[in-house]
Amino acid sequence: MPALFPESASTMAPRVDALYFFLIAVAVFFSVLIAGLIVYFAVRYRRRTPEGVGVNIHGGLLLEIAWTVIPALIAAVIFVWGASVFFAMSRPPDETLNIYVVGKQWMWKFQHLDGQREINELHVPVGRAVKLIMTSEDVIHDVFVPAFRVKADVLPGRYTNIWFQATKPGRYHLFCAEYCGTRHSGMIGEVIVMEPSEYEAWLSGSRVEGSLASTGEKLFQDLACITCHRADTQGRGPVLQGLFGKTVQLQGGETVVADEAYIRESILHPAAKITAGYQPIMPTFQGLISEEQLLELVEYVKSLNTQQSPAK
Amino acid sequence: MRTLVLPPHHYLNDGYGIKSWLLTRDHKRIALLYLAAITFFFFLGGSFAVLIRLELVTPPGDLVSDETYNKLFTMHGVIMVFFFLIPSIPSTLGNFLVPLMIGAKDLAFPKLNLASWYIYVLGGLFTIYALVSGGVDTGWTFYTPYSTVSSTTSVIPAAMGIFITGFSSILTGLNFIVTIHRMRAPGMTWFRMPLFLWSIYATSLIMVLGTPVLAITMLLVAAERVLHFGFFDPALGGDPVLFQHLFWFYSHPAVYIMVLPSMGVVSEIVAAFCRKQIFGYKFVAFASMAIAVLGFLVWGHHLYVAGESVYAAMIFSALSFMVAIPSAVKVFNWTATMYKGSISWKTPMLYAMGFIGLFTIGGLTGLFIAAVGFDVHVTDTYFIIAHFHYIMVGGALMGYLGGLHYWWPKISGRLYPEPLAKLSAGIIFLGFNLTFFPQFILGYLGMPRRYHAYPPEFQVLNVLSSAGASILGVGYLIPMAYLMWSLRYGQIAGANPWGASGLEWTTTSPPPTENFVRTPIVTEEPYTYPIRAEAHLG
Amino acid sequence: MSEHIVPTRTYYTIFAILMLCTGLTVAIAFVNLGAMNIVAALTIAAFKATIVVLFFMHVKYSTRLTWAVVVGSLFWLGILLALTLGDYLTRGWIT
Amino acid sequence: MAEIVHPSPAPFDSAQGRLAHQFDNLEQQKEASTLGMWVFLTTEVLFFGGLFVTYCIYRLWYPAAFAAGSREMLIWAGATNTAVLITSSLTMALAVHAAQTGNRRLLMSFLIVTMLLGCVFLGIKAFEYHTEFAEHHVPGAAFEFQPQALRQNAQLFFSLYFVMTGLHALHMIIGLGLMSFMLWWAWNGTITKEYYNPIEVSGLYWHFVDIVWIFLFPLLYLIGRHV
Repeated sequence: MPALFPESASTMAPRVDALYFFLIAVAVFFSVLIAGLIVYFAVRYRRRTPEGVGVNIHGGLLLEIAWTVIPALIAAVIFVWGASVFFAMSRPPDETLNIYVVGKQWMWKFQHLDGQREINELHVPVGRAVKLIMTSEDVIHDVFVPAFRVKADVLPGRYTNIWFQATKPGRYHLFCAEYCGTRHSGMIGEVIVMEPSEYEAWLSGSRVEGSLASTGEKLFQDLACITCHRADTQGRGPVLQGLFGKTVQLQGGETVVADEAYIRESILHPAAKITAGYQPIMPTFQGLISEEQLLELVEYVKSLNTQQSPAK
Repeated sequence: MRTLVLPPHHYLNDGYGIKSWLLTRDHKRIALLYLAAITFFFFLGGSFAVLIRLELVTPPGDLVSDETYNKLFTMHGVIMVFFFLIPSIPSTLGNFLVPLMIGAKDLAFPKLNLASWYIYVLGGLFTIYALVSGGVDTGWTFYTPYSTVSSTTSVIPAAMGIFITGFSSILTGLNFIVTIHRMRAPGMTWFRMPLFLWSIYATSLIMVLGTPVLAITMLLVAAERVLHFGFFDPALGGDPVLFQHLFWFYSHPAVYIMVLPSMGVVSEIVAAFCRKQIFGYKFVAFASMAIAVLGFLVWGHHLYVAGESVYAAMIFSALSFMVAIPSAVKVFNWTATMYKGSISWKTPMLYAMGFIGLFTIGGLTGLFIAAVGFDVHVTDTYFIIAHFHYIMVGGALMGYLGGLHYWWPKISGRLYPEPLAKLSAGIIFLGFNLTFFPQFILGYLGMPRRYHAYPPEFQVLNVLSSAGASILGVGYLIPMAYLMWSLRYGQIAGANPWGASGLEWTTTSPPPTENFVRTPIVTEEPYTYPIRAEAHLG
Repeated sequence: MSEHIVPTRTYYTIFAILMLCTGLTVAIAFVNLGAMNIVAALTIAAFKATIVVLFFMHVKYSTRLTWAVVVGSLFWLGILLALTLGDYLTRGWIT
Repeated sequence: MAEIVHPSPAPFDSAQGRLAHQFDNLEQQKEASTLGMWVFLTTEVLFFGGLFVTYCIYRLWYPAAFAAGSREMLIWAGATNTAVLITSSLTMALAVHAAQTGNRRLLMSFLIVTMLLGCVFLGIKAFEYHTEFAEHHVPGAAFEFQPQALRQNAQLFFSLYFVMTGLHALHMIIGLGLMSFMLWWAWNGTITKEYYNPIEVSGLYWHFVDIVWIFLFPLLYLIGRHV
């Protein structure tokens, strides 16, 4: 007997499953009702003489109203239920463990904040909300972990994210769910959920060259970003300390929130959104740095918020 | 029983030879040209499905290479969607029946009608060229940037095939709209029209309003791929999600192009084989129009996880649920029509009952995936595959086969062999459910679609599905064989073998080229039983 | 159907208005109205299109069905625009 | 104002020869072909609609690049072409009028003027394309744009510009083909006071192509002129 039901290993899974059971109940009720009526009528009112005709019934307004309104009400219930589950899926808690994901044909690359890098394997602790910040180097991919009931497309040129909180240690499938070319079905991996202590052990046991932010900082210096983006206000570029999450005033009066996407855009298309009071003099870095390096820079800029004494 | 004979003059013996067919302007002959062409594409697309199911019998990708597998499901999708399902009922039964049902001599633009067939064939040739020149591996959805940047296969010929065949669809829809507006016989008011015409009219609206957006989208894909004009490629500043918006603006309503005509067929069959007025005629008619309009408001439910905004997903979700309502109204009305009918268990009725049951399952699982929070888990899995095959095969194709059997006596003048037809209808029903029901479970388990190899725990359900597919395949070959056989050896049908109402049954079988000896005059509602012969002779 | 023959004087009047509007739209483009520039340009274009449809294309004198076709095509264009923009304008509302 | 045409009692009506077999009378035929053209124009609205949506999204995303791209357009060429097309719409409307009143010489003259104006439009358009080619404004490897920072997104503007105006020009060429047919039919006497519907229907198409340009002109040529 094959499994009829997938493993349930995240806080979201029971919510999706509950909706699933309700939907099955609705579907079974109506399927059985319709199929039952059809079979019953077909037998009960089968044609007995070749000239037989049906009874002349044109319709009934009450019935029409009933089977318009009742399905509409049921649909409304399902909509609200589905929407509330989706809202929960779309809004990560404030405190999350962030992990960066880069998809490329045909592999998954994961970068932990402390600098651990993994390919097609993702280690996460149980009981902690994890947010994946994802982008692609080439075509559209999609991270799908059936046991967690989460899924989101991974797009080139943009960050998307999903979050989950694993509830059960174990190894779970990770599939690419958006068709991405020849070896699409080989673009699979595993999410390994560990007890917190084991996870800590795994973290410290992995070979690390330095945290993501520190790699980003080094890159920041190598690319000479530091010459303009200085910690004091004397630089030719905006100050980055304390920038992340703030609202930036742009030329032309518009504003933008400095999130990951904004930082990414500002590195690749510096002219797209110019901070008020600065000149569009920054060169583009498009084609010069990889998606992974971009993530390191983003993480470095984010880390500038928490450092006590910014820049050396 | 009285021995029946074929009428001396009918459209089939009005001229012989290849030229009398290839240059015909008779809508009935053009319908048969389409019938031949789409049957060819159906079996071509079907053969790819056979290979797909064979590959999936075992978890590793051991029958064909991953490259070949990707081309197989792409060509299966492209051919079945654009060259079989979309033209299926409108171009064959629609072409044949629209003038007959409204009491006209032909469609409004017969030359344009023939031109649509040639355009369809030209589009088909491009597709076949794409196939023999190595195939396409983008999936039938042509998602960018894979289709414009990454794929190295024959994307352009395939996209052009779809672009060209789109014009065939547009011109057919245009022809039907004008015909239904302007060519109705005296007394044939809108509310005296058979429900098949309402659904064909609604379908034509979608063809005319949706297809041009697909056409321009395909052109933009071609421009990006060939000329490197940036529209959707992020490396050129574009947004791949915009492609998905434009693509689904057509391709979601396209699902209703496939299923609405089938709904029309089912209305005709249920009325004829219950010998009864359709319960709530106006509601069924308006439901067709509502589906056509609402169908255009829901395309974003294909993009819940694709990167559209959370709020857009909510709005599209709410709108998607609204389509469920007219669909439910139709199902309930058909069921209610059977109440106190005089129900004959002939093959078309079996298909119609099968349609109602399978469409109900397809529609209800549509509710599942319209709910955003649920869809996140199952989108791009086999749940979706199962759902749309219930609609497109369980719904659209069942309706098509039912309609083909119902009107076969009118088309050919002869009856198909009833026992064999009932047997194959049963085989198709069983095979269909065995093929696609396990896929719902597979989908919830998490098996993604378009996977050439899969983890071993999914094997049992995949084997069941493949077993069902082999039964289904046999089920489709049997009607093909006996319908051909009946062209020569079938019993002569007579004008109205089913004792059905409707103008098409008042003329001879097969009808004369000009359809009616005298222009009919309509004096009563459709589906009036018992048939008052004098009312129909006009 | 009506066989309405529009007097040529009407055509010349419409032509003159269209030409004036073209001049106006070019002139306005050089004046800084901020966000209103695009509004002005599109309003003028929509006005021009409307009078072409009504008079040159005789819709003013046509059947209700023709009106329905014109309005219907604009409505569907509106669906395409509105729901697509509905996505783009609300992106990033939730981070 | 309705003047119903009753064809039946007329002893011999040359227009009756134009009645296709599937229709009962000329009136029905005329209504059918007019409706057919309107429905076809609906598909055209949605066809160009896909482009307008694309334009809309990217203009929202890249306002600066679109304004900069637009300033590179030859505004005099665009404005002249607008005037040319509007004039051709006038002559087309007058051609329909001439057909309605049965003035064959006038009909032919107006058709010829309309076609000439169409050719002028295409000539100016070709000159613009040539200029843009010379200035490396055709998207692709050779594309150049100043300021460099806006290059990529300006390229997107030019991609849209070429596809939108290119498809519009293609429609103009199809329109010219249609007009050649009409001229031929006017010349050989097919078109009469009773049977002028082909002129009317072709006119609808011609005016529609004009309307598309009425929108293309401000959207492509007039952005950011005030800066």
